[in-house]
Amino acid sequence: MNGTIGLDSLVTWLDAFRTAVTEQRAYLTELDSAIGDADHGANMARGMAAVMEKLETSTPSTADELFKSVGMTLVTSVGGASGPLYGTFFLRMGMTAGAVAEFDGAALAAALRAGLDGIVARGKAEAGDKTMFDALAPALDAFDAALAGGTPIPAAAGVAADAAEAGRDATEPLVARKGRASYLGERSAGHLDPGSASSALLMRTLADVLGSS
Amino acid sequence: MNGTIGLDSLVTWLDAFRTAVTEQRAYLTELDSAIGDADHGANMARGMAAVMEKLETSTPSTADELFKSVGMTLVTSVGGASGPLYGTFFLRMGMTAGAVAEFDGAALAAALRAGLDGIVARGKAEAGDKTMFDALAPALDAFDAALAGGTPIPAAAGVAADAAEAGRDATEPLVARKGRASYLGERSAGHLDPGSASSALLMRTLADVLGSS
Amino acid sequence: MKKLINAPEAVLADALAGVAAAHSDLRVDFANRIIYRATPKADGKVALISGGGSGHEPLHGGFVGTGMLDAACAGEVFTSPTPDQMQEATKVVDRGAGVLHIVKNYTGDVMNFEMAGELAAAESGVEVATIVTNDDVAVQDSTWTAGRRGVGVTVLLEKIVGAAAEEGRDLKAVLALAEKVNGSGRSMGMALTSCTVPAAGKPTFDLPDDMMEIGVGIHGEPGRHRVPLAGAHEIAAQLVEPILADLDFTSGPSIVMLNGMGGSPLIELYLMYGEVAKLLEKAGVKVARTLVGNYITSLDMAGCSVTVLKADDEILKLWDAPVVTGGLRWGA
Amino acid sequence: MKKLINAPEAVLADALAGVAAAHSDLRVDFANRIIYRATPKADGKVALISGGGSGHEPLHGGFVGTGMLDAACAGEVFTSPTPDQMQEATKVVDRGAGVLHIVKNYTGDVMNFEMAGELAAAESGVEVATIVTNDDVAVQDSTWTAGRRGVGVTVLLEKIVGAAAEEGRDLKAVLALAEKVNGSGRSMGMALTSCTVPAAGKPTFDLPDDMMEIGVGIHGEPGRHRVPLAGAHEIAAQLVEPILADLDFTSGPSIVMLNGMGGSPLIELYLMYGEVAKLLEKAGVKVARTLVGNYITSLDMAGCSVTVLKADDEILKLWDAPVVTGGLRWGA
Ligand SMILES: Nc1ncnc2c1ncn2[C@@H]1O[C@H](COP(=O)(O)OP(=O)(O)O)[C@@H](O)[C@H]1O
Ligand SMILES: Nc1ncnc2c1ncn2[C@@H]1O[C@H](COP(=O)(O)OP(=O)(O)O)[C@@H](O)[C@H]1O
Ligand SMILES: [Mg+2]
Ligand SMILES: [Mg+2]
Ligand SMILES: [Mg+2]
Ligand SMILES: [Mg+2]
Repeated sequence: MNGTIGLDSLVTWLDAFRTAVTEQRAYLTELDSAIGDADHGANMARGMAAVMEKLETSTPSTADELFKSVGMTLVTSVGGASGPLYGTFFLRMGMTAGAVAEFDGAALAAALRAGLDGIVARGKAEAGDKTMFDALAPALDAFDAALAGGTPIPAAAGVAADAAEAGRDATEPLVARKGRASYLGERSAGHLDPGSASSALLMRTLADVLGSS
Repeated sequence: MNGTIGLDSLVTWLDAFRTAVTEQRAYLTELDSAIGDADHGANMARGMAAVMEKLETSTPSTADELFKSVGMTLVTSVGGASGPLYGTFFLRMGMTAGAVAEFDGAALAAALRAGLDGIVARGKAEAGDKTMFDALAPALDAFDAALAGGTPIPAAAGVAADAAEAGRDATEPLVARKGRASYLGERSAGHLDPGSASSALLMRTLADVLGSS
Repeated sequence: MKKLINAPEAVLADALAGVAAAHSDLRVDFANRIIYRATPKADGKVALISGGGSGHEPLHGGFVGTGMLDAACAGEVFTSPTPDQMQEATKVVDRGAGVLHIVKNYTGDVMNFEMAGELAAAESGVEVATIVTNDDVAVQDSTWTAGRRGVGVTVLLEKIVGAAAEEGRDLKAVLALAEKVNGSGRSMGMALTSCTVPAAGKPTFDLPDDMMEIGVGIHGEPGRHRVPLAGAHEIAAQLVEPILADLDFTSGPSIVMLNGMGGSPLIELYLMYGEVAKLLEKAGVKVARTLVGNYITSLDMAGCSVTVLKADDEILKLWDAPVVTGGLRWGA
Repeated sequence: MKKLINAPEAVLADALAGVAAAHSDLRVDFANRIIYRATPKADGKVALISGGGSGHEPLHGGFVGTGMLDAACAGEVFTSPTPDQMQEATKVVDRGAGVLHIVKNYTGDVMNFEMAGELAAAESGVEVATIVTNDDVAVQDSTWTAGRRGVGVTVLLEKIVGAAAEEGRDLKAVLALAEKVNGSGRSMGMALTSCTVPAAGKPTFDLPDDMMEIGVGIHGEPGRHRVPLAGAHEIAAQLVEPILADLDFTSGPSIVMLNGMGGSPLIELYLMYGEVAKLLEKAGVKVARTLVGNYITSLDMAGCSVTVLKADDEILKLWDAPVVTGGLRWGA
């Protein structure tokens, strides 16, 4: 792959994410059973199935159309906390991307960053609250740093995915301060946050798709 | 023991029956779980506890008073099918016994027979319906026959208890036609009838008490 | 056994204390374990009492109040009350016009009510009439056996006949109506799980994860058949078909109850009602009134039953009449 | 998993079909999964909508009707509905006087309703006010966390504020009342067992036979503490004490709800209410109105919650006002 990422790669990414959350559905629900309400796997699988179904009937020609469609579909098909959060993430990615048909590294990084900012605007999560933020924030920091250091996009995405997984694992000892897990107080410690696990899948599938294309 | 049975022996019998149904409470309930509603042990234990409590506060001086008190206490403390049935059994025993302070064999046999007739009058059970009748009827027949053959009362009571237990065991293959177990149709076969089991205890405790006094 | 109780022996007394605390329009006689209306009905009206083992709530205590029962006698869990309870209730509720005893057809209930009727008539001269409900099509009917169980129709009957008594009909008319309602209704139940009787401490029967009981009553007793677990649509068919095979419901309007056994959540009961409604429509049964919820239960058993009652203008009018009880309330 | 369902994915759609079949005074929008009153309220009156994940029935769909909600949006089981549902409901129920959104405080519910409010205001210009209920004392309150969950008070609020809207109060007054009610109520819940989410197929958590969860919400989530199983009296104390410690209820009358989680039979709920009533009396709380039953549930979870609401003459009058819904009905 060269320095740009086309719409088809982005769709492939979304499809890979769909496959990942569908395959990991029971695992995500298991994590949500321990400190939540046992629906995160079902929520993500339902949402990404709806996204891919939507993309089959309408093929957007620009990144903003694509991500706006993904975001709206998630918002209107998922519900719960993850629906508005992932929905806002993609809606903001689209707004930032603009009417382009391909990304360079900087543009992708900016779009992802805008997505994360959207999650924070919606959910007010901070570092260490034990949410998807704790996987996404270090991932995007690592992505930015790698690109700034001249690492090619595929490798930078791999670094970002590693950081997301490290961030996910680091949620284990945390006491949740946001979302449903916060009701458990101290009992939330000792479990991975389900949203950080789905976010790690989001970053890993991005790395996989960029790396293999 | 000689040829007569005093009130104290009868009270000892009732106390022994109380002890038996209390100790066998779980077993009787287990039998009732299989083909009924899982309360026969509780019902009999509650009823006989009430009976002995009543007898502690008022000591009847004749057999009719004694059995009338036992019958009314069972009627008003047990409920279910077994309450009216065992209650009627003792009420009729009392009516037949009359204002006596002791029984000979024939009088005891007549009283028991009247009790059984009371059960039939109340519940319309026939032989083979898979009820307490199937333990009591052969027991009283055997008692009558033994007495008629000159067997002393204690031994005759032992023969009756044996017959009650055989009658109880013979309920196992039967398809119930009376009581709750009849709702199971063919599925009631293969289980002992709980009421026949408590009736077998009634006859066995009688034999024990008469034999040892 | 996991239950919100203090001790198995204390369940009934403690639950009655809760009823007394929760309902100022009811009066509880704790010694006799009877739930009365706090304000008795007017002189000259027929009174209705019912009673049965506990564990079927809201039946019967939850149906005491204006437009339904005058009193309910509570037995131990799954054990019919004793004759002295019914005798006492009969004496207390009689307003000089006689008392209808509503009895579910179980050997114990029938015998205890029978003794109560004998005692009441002999001692206080109160005129007693008795209706024995027997609507459960899971049980093959026969004069040689205990006959069909009384289940869901009892709820509908207490409402409809209660309204007629409130109107001032005499005992003969009230009894005739009760017989008409009982004869016009059929029920069928099923269970996904057993229930646990507090005094027994463990489930009455074991039911593997992939099996269900068809044809259960309301006492946690095993059903008529044990069959593989099926979807709601198939379960509905197994409940509706024997009902429709037993009585023709296509000639007029019907009242339908989708009743929960106590442990099934309301979302599942509505789901089941949706399946039942489809089957009834297909069979040409016109549903005029519906109840969905827990009305005659079997402790914590998961499962449901269906009751269909042939109605007519009279029955619908009585059904719609005001009722103010813990378990059913409308029109006032 | 033993449930009266056809398939986990179809639970919500099938249950809505049952609601539509059972209640002719409701209208179901299947595409948007919204339950409306069949007859909308009069022009110029404030409308109330609520919504949330399914599995809490009768909440919220069972509270749609005269005197309570105008519409309820149903999400997947335990998953809040999506903004487009609430936006659609808002547009449909608005009678020109604005719409109150009743939201239980959960991150998902709050965010989805927030997006709905933004969309409704932007697109159709309907004035929307929002009350977020947060009465669960099991959760330590803090601006740094998600805050307290909205539980039992939601039921009482929908009734009381629904009556005020029916009277014709304007949106500002309706919102102020909603805030007053929410601020005056506290709840605490417990579970004997987990529930099973259909899509998950197995219990959300394992609870040994000799343990119970104190401080559970209504999503089968584990509670705040796991403690040894205790008797009803002790359980009542563990529910009532944190409520009374959080707010003074002795200055006037209270409305008390003893709510079942879905899997506990009514006899146990009454028994629990008896224990709760004793503790409240001892603490000087005067109970003016009572609800005992399943009102805000957690599928098939066994357990209960207690809600205490400080009332006054206004609130009691609104409480007693007529209500005609599947889940609460009186006065009409
Ligand atoms: N305020 C928040 N900000 C960011 N992420 C959050 C927030 N609240 C919850 N989350 C994420 O959402 C995940 C739960 O999603 P999901 O189970 O689908 O929704 P719900 O909690 O409504 O059932 C959590 O694991 C957490 O990562
Ligand atoms: N009609 C009847 N005649 C004689 N005995 C009967 C009859 N019906 C039931 N029984 C006896 O009663 C027993 C059940 O008693 P119990 O469990 O205490 O009452 P219930 O069936 O009301 O729960 C049965 O096992 C049977 O022996
Ligand atoms: Mg969740
Ligand atoms: Mg029994
Ligand atoms: Mg019984
Ligand atoms: Mg959820």
